[in-house]
Amino acid sequence: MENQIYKWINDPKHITEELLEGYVMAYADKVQLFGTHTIVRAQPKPEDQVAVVTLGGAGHEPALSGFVGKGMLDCSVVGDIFAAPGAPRLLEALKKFNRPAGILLVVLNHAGDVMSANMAKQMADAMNIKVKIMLTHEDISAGLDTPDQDRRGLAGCVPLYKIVGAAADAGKSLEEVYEIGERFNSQMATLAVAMKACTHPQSGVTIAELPLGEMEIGMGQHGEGGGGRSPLLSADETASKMIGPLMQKLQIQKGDKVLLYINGVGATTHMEMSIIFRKAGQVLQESGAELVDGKITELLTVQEQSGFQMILGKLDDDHVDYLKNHGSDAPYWTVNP
Amino acid sequence: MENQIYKWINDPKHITEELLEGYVMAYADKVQLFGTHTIVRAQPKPEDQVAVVTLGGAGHEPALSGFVGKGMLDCSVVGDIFAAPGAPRLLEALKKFNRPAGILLVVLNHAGDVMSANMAKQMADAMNIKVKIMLTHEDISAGLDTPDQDRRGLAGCVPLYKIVGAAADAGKSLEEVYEIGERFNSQMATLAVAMKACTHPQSGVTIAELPLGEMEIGMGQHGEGGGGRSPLLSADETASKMIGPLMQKLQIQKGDKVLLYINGVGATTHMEMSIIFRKAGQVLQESGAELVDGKITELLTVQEQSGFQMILGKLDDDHVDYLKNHGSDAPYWTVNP
Amino acid sequence: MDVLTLEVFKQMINRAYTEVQAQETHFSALDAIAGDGDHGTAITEALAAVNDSAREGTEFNQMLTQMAMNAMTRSCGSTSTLIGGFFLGMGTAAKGVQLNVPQVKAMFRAGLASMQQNTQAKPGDKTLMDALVPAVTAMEAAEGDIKALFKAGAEAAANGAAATVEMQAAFGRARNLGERSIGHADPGASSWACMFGAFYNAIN
Amino acid sequence: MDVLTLEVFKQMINRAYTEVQAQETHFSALDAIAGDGDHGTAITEALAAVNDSAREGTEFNQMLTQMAMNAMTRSCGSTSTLIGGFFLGMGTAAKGVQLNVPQVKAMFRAGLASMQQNTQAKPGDKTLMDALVPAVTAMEAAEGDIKALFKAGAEAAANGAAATVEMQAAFGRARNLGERSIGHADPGASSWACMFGAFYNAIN
Ligand SMILES: Nc1ncnc2c1ncn2[C@@H]1O[C@H](COP(=O)(O)OP(=O)(O)O)[C@@H](O)[C@H]1O
Ligand SMILES: Nc1ncnc2c1ncn2[C@@H]1O[C@H](COP(=O)(O)OP(=O)(O)O)[C@@H](O)[C@H]1O
Ligand SMILES: [Mg+2]
Ligand SMILES: [Mg+2]
Ligand SMILES: [Mg+2]
Ligand SMILES: [Mg+2]
Repeated sequence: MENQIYKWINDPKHITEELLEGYVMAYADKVQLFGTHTIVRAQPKPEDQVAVVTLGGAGHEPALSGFVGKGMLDCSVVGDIFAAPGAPRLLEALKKFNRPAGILLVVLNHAGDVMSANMAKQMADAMNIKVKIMLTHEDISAGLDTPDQDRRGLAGCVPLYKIVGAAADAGKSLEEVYEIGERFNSQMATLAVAMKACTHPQSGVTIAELPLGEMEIGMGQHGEGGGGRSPLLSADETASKMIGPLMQKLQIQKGDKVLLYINGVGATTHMEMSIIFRKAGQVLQESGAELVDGKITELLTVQEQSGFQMILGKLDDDHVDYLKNHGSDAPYWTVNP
Repeated sequence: MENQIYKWINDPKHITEELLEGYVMAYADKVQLFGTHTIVRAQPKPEDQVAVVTLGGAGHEPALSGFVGKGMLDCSVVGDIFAAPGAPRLLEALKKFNRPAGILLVVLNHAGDVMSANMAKQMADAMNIKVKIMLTHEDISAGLDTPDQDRRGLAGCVPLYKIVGAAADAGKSLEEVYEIGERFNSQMATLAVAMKACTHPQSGVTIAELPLGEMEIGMGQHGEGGGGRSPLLSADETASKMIGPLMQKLQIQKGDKVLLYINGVGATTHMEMSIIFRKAGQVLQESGAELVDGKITELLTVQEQSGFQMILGKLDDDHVDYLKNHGSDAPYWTVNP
Repeated sequence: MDVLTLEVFKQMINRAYTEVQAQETHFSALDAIAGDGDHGTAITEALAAVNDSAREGTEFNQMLTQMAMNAMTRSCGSTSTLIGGFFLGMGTAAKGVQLNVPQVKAMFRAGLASMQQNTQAKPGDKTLMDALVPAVTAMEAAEGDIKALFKAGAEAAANGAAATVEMQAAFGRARNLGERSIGHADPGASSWACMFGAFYNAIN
Repeated sequence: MDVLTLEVFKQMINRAYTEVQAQETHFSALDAIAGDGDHGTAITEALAAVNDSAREGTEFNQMLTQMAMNAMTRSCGSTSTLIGGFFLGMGTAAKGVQLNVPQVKAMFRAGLASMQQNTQAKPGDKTLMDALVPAVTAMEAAEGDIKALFKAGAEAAANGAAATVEMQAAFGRARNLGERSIGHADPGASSWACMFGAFYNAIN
């Protein structure tokens, strides 16, 4: 490839393997590799509990593998940079976690992930492996009334992992875990914004170039463009423009318990995200909603893109409980029990 | 100012206040504001325990205030962007935490921080407030034999906060906490590298411009240049060039228990940092050292700079215990007890 | 050319791999406009896997199935399942070591049908279906020998891919761009057209 | 001009604030070369605080102490303690509502001495001491009235600041740059020279 890559990598072909090796080396007490591209807990949980598995491309670190650990995911099957793993690799993981309690497979709605998951499930079904797929599709950039299948899954999968992971570790059945998760899944919404494009770490190409001084609300999770471009707005204006539709989508009302996360996708600073959080939080509080869970951090990144995702969730009491009171010990999500 | 600022902020004059407001809103169950610029725990600890206070500029989020919480800091006194708080503000915090058990004031070795701390300590002494200053100075970019006072304090302060915070919360005396902390302080070393400069969020000026395709080992924590420039090296070459001097400085030997953290300073991806960790970890393991604590994350950032800090520490048994077994519940550092 | 032998089919696969690989950068660049910039990498890796499996193939059904599994194992992203499904489907409809004209037509039809189990994308949605569906249709309608059949397929695929420039994406990563997706060819349609072009070039 | 009255001193402070503020961008840009790009902001904010405290001042000692506390409270970074220490020290050596020539000399000497408790930087280290130390020395050595004294101080500070261009930094954030710190003036020396220049401009 012709483009120069300005990143600390070695051979672009081996980025994914090498980053996963470094990751399990750093957090050896919590996670380990199964094969070359699949991350599992260092201490597997009992077979009578539902296993929670996810899949997705690399290049979004700490997502998705950063959330494997006690109280969250059991397994993350990794593809290549921005590319879902093929069905055979996913099938290997489903075989490993095959158990009477069953497997919940959380899939973000992107064509590649969905096609791999469906293909793997067909193969798993033929082998009598009990798998239920949960699809996340909380991006509202395509419009508030767009059908589920046309909305992307963004970083809202991460609090979902926490909720279904806690429920599974608490011994709930596959049907119960699914119900608890779907209830949250249907009550959360995400909107992304970007102001500077990223480069693909293997090809060096710039993905979705954005002119300096412009921003784009509705940006996808691989730099794919989405919503509307506008000149760069202030933090408060941007926050207002994003929290409004999110609240409308979830029909937030006085007294609702809500979760608000600002997920940094790369070069945007915690400083900016905190200022964004402040304004979005103020708008929520003015509406009478009760902010019970907040985060300002990098959960799911898009290389060195400047931007963030705003995740809003309406929480039932058991969601609050699973999020805040159940302990977890994944490398990038630790909660004291 | 003339420079256009490409960041999500509002009035550049109010960045620090606004980001702190957003931060305590997101993590209201853990931290709160004392005045406009000082972060304290939401649940203060008993007065018979040593209080651990730190100070520093903003713009490095999550540091330093992200580490206030149970088992870590009691208080972080914030200045303005990249600028230490003035002595009067620090004095207010020392007055608030005045107690017979005393206060440990952790100061990173930068002229502004040191001068503010010394001036505030003089004032506190005159008021019979018991304060002991601990200075961090683990940057080795000025050379392995450079005297302590000429070496900067980088992100190595963060594991130090965890160790002294755990010791203080465990009821150790000020002298004991100081001794435990100094022992770690003298056994850790950090080296930073950058490949793309950041801009100052208030003035918009680019700090320490770096030509595209070059990198600089020894970069300071505000973008100030430092060591030697070279063409951009691969991940493995860069990791080797950094871990070598760090191991030499600490005279790492077979059987040593070590901590290795890769601290991202802004735009550099977790992906790259994981690849860097892999190589540095391999070199450590080849030397016979035992990697007992690893982290790949953003602890102390430098705006949207591309780069990272490599932190190496040699751990005594009680350091391992305070780091890994004592629980903590700061917004950006949670350990299950 | 009245029959397609296993050996000739292997040469076509090899040619497809070589021609697609030569344009890897181009396909990734197309994907960077509205997608995530990796289609060149993905399709090249997939065809490399298919090509590797060709070496060990001794019979159509077993070889095509092996190609599918290997492509899905080694390549990632949408391409993994799409190309995997294609070869998997072809394998269900081809047996032995040589195929006559109706058998080749049936093989390609089965490949397409298998893919359609994994995606609802139709011509006009700006995906590789805009190259593949017309190609398979043209091959079925073609009169004459094996050469004529692949000539028709290559031409239809090329025209179909060219037509995607004016289309608005309705599937895949480009979908959210809406009208802004107009003006550039779909990467998948382009690479599959390249593949069908290479099939013909190998025997011409 | 044989005495420096409180009113005239306030005008000098005001002038210093105005002239430094006018160059805020310049001082930050200088700091961006080898430091962290904020010196203009810091010194302007410090002098704004000092200038605000001037308004309420009725007597030298109390006013200078108030200026110091206000500057340290409102400004951040090295500048906070350095300028705070300077005014704190001046306050210890000045009383009443007007000062004669020896008293002005003593006031500046005490300001410098107080700062030297907070830093070991010496002339040649490429800090504001390269402007301040020669300025205070020249003021002490000056013969003549108040004007002559400030003229000497302004000139010495300007020369001292200019000389920092050729120096290698030994203190502050620029230290780690080593030889690469050569070639640009130190931001603190430049802003303090500007301040001493303004003191003189205010009475000339
Ligand atoms: N749902 C789908 N149905 C049919 N083709 C699709 C679909 N999604 C993507 N494609 C095709 O795949 C191409 C992109 O492939 P690739 O870049 O390898 O996958 P990914 O989108 O996972 O990065 C698109 O140009 C399109 O032709
Ligand atoms: N230790 C020191 N002693 C004397 N002057 C110093 C010292 N450190 C910094 N300075 C002065 O302060 C100036 C930088 O001020 P400023 O940018 O406001 O502080 P910071 O370095 O905290 O960002 C330097 O140009 C130098 O003149
Ligand atoms: Mg992809
Ligand atoms: Mg500063
Ligand atoms: Mg793609
Ligand atoms: Mg500065």
